[in-house]
Amino acid sequence: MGRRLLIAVIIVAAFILGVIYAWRITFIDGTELLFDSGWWLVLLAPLAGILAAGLTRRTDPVIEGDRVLRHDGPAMLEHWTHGVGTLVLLVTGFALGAFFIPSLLTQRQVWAAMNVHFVAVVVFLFGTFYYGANAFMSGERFREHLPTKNAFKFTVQHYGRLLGNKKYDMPPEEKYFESEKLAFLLALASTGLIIVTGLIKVAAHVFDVPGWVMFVVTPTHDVAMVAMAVFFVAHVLFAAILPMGWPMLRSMFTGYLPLDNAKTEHAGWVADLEANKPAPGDSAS
Amino acid sequence: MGDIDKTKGTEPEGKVVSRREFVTGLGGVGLGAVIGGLLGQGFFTPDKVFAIPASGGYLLVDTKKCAGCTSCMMACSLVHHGQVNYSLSRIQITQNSFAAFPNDISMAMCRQCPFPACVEVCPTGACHVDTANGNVRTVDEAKCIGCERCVNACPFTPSRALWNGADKHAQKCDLCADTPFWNEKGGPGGKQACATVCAMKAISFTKDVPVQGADTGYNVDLGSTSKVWQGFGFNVG
Amino acid sequence: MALKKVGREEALRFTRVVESDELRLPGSQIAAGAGGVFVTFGSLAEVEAFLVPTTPEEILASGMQGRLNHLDPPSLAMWVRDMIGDSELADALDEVVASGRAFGLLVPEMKELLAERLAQCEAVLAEE
Amino acid sequence: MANGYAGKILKVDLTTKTIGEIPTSQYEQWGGGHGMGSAIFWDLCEDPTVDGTDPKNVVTIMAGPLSGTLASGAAGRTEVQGIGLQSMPRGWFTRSNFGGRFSTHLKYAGWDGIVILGKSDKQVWLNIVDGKVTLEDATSLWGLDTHATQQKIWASVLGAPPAGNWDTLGTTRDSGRSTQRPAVLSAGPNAEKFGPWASLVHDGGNGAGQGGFGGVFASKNLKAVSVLGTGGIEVADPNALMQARTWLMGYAVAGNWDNQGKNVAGNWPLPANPGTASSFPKGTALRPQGCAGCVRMCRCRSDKIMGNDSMCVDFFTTAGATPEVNVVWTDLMQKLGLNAFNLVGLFPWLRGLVAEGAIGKGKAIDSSLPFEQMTSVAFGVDLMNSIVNQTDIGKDLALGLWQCAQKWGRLDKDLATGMLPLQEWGYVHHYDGRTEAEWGYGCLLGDRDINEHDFNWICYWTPTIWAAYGMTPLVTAQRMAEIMSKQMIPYSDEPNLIDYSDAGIYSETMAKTTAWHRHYTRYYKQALGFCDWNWADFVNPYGPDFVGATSIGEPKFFNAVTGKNQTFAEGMEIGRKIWNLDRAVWILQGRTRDMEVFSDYMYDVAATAKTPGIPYEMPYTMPVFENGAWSYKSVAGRKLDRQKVEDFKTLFFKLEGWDTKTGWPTRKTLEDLGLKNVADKLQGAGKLGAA
Repeated sequence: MGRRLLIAVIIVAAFILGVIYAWRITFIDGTELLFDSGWWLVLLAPLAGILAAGLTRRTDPVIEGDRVLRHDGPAMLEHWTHGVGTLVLLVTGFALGAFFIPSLLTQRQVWAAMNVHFVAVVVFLFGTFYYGANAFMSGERFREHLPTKNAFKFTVQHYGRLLGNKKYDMPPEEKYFESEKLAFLLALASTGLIIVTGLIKVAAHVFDVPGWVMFVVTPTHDVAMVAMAVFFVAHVLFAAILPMGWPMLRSMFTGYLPLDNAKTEHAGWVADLEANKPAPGDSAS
Repeated sequence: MGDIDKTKGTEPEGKVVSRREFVTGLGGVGLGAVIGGLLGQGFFTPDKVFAIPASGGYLLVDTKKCAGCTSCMMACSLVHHGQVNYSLSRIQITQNSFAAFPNDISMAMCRQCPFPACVEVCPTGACHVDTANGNVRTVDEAKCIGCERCVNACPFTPSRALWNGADKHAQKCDLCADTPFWNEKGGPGGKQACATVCAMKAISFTKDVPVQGADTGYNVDLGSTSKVWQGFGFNVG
Repeated sequence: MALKKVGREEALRFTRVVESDELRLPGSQIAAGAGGVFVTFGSLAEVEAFLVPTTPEEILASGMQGRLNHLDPPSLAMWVRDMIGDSELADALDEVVASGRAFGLLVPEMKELLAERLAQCEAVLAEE
Repeated sequence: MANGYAGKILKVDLTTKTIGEIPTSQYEQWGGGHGMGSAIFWDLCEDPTVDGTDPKNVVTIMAGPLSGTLASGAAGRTEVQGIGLQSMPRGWFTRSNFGGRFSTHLKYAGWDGIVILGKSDKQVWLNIVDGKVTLEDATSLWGLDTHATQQKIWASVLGAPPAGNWDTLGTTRDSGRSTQRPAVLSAGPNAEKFGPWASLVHDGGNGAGQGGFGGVFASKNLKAVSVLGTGGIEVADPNALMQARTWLMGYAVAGNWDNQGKNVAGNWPLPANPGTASSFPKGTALRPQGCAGCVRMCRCRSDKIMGNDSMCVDFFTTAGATPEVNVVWTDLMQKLGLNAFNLVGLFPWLRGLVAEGAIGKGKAIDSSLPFEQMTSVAFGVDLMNSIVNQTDIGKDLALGLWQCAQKWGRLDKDLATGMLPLQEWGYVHHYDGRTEAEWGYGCLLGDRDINEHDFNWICYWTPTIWAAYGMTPLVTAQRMAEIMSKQMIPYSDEPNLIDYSDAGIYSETMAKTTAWHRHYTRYYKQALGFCDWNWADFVNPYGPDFVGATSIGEPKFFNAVTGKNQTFAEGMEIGRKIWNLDRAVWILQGRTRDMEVFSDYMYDVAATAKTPGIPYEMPYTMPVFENGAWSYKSVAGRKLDRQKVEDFKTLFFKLEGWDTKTGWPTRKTLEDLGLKNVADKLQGAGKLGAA
């Protein structure tokens, strides 16, 4: 617990310092573009994420008395780095003015936004590749995110009930709602696009990338950003805004979910855990 | 690695490298490679020398002949953007009715500098030397990231590289190499809209590097040798 | 042509400005843009200054700024004789007019005569 | 929509301080400029019978589709309309027009025109930066001259005096930028006090002088209008516009610099060459200066900041006044915002009064101005200041020339002799209706001295100058008549359109010439903004067989910019429509046929000097068709015949489809023009012409 907190503090501090640096450098020396001077960090970040994953030991979900361990430390790390990174990227991205949308920033603020965007890119890439590598190592941690044949039935049932339709009762959802799993595909696709196009955009700072490539890449990056924004908003709405998501939100800090909440929301998952057969995702204890 | 690695169980028999080993290796080696590469480059490769060919042509202006009608600005934006628009013109005429000739007008045309600061500072090569069009210094809009380094770097006032706020990219004089709204061949080998419409012949095109004079223009005389001009009795060369 | 020297009181007479109740010499200043205005003259000096030797090409090339200062040469001679009392100058002017050429072509010679006379008078008046 | 229009017209109500807009498409049928201005005035002025100083007066400041484009001469003009303060016996609905950069910036700011309603309770100036329109406090500007006002406003709009750098207007990277100074139109100091004289001045010397719109502005507590545009105007066919531009340059010095054999000095000159030095002291270093988009550049800027941007009558001159004196007067006149043409008429009047001994210290008209030295700098300066400050005779002059003469009890007398040269409507005699008929008739049947040199340059000025040197123009009178008839659509079948003979000036063909001129200028010049010194281009040394650009050039530009396919004749028809609408406004203001008479001197005194015993005629040589042959002939010294002028009016009214008894348009005429609503309104006022 203490160790986890320490890591968290270090990462948060590093991120904040990075942002402050990015901002200050813009106003002290207007010619400093981190995408120029620090492009190599964009290469290091994903590799660091991969390496970190390789050195990480995971703890699998388990019922501990009246609570369920849902997220181990690494899960929180990958979630928050990816999530906060995405948030900052979206904000700075839109601020820079996508498509025909004019930028609402002054010239100097545009510089700052670019530099902050850079810092977020590093964090985002680390977190995303850290998750990616983890998923790669344990197929189950990836698979548990993918929709099953129940996807449609469960989703209708789940939200039918939420909307107060008595003829439905709560489906036995797994660790992740079938609806979340559907959204996951969208997130996966947009993240992939953003990373590929984003890396090309960074590469343009280093190599002479042909104009026609950028002509395709930039709008694609923007489209993916919009898709990502949609997913992001939905995710925040269900996980943080609506009260039903609050226990889950809390668990993203504590790691634990009240057992009864898990029972109602994730009957299928709890059943698996209780059945005590190798729990899903039990690939690295 | 104190605990038991269960992943082996999920690996096909006989596999020598586990996924974990692969991932760890990839991360470690990659990291090492990049850092090594960077250090290597930093230590062993000399700084890139900035050397570019001279432009195949130049706009020559004679500020004393300019009548301030701004037709050149209108023509510039017209042939490049299909609209008359001072703010999109790559040549800028500024004038003050209450100032004394010849300081009442200044003509701000791009000089296609031999050592173009705008090209030098561009982080993405968007502002570049267009070898396909007589080495004219111009901006590849698709590559522009909107940092405006070129705009700030131009040594002249007003900056000859300008920001297109509508389409959000920098742009500058390309000697009409790329004029989608004009059926004339432009560029160093062709016609320039501003010179074409100038009624006073205050703008002309030359292939030889002109002597870079004051910010207000070159020290040239494009008209006063003409009998017509002399007929008007302006008392200026 | 050469005009005879003038004496002091002649010089005074030739350089005078006619009184407001006396006849003034009419003329007009016509301009391409602004139209024409009538003008009148009360002295040889005014007339001399008004006469501007130029060419139609010059005037027309001046576009809207083009101007022509015009008066009637026979009337000028008449006015010089009757109002200024310089019959010698009047005769000389009549001679110029007699050539029958158009106004514009007479201007240089008329101006020259007036200038010559005015110079003489100035010289005489400057002596004392 | 790429059609040359900005798409909206700015509507400012000074009374309620509300900023609104009118979609341009609502008035597009009128072309732009004067056409739209008249139509808007018709729609928005509740009561055209009020005086120009009444808050109900509606002022329009209009651009057109060609404003700010490469349509030479048309790009730079701005048309001002409203009820004026200058004309007598009443202030007619009138117009004035100025050049420079104003309409260009107005278009680039996204506006095709400005409509000003009501009256502000505080002294204000109107600040337009693109779509952002605000009314600013003008109390500190009110007493300033037009030049100081503009410079103050420049600094206020840009936040600092212009430095020639890129100014970001707005706060963000992508908000508009410009290197340009705002285009400001300003009235003079306390212009409400000399309204009939007060002009509107833009930059150094672009002035809307006639009509007294400076006084109208001041009466609304409006000091100035400033506009800065960072946007653009999309053109329907950019390539065609570039071609039209280079084509037109071929008709000007601009396209013939190297054509020494045909340069202006050696041949038939153009109405406007690059501004010339002739109005400046010898040895002054100058540059030619032009309005936005011009090919002619008829003004100058000097190394001594003298006479900058002024031209033509701005250098109002009086016999004996040297250029050294004139330029000083010119700049003061521009700063004070005085109407140059009133001064042109004032000088000969004062000279006459002096000669009569009627004015001076202790005289009937008591004045301490230095009349003994009327050609000195001091006299002009004192005179102008007296008008602006209402001191000495200035306090009477400030009322207007006509009104002043009335007060001095000299009106009838001096109009009878022509000593006070007010040809019609209290406007100063410009070109002589007794000799150059189309000019006089145009003024008489309209609202002001037309100041349209279309025929004047070619038919009067050029032949007259050659004649003064005993030569004839390179184009014979017959050839001139041929060329012009061809261009004067729809009257091309009429060969004698420019017959200025004693019979010709009262003929039906002269009625057609006059009508053509009214219609042409209403549309092409005042609605589309084609400049008086570029157009009409009838005879041109660079044209094929001396044929000028007119009738081909105008639609060429209009269609390239708007993407329409309008013929020259269609444009002339719109001109007729505008002319009829203006006529309707004057009729509502009280116009009747019997009011339309020249001042007495036009009928009773020949265009000769008023020195008894010394015959003198101002030179006036024009084309005439007499005894079956064309020639250039001196028509100087002609008087008009009252009855023949009346008969001419009858011919003209018939031709226009107006009631010959009243001069009021008939319902049929108006409805054929699509002006049913106008016919109805006239009928309501009991002023519809009888069929």
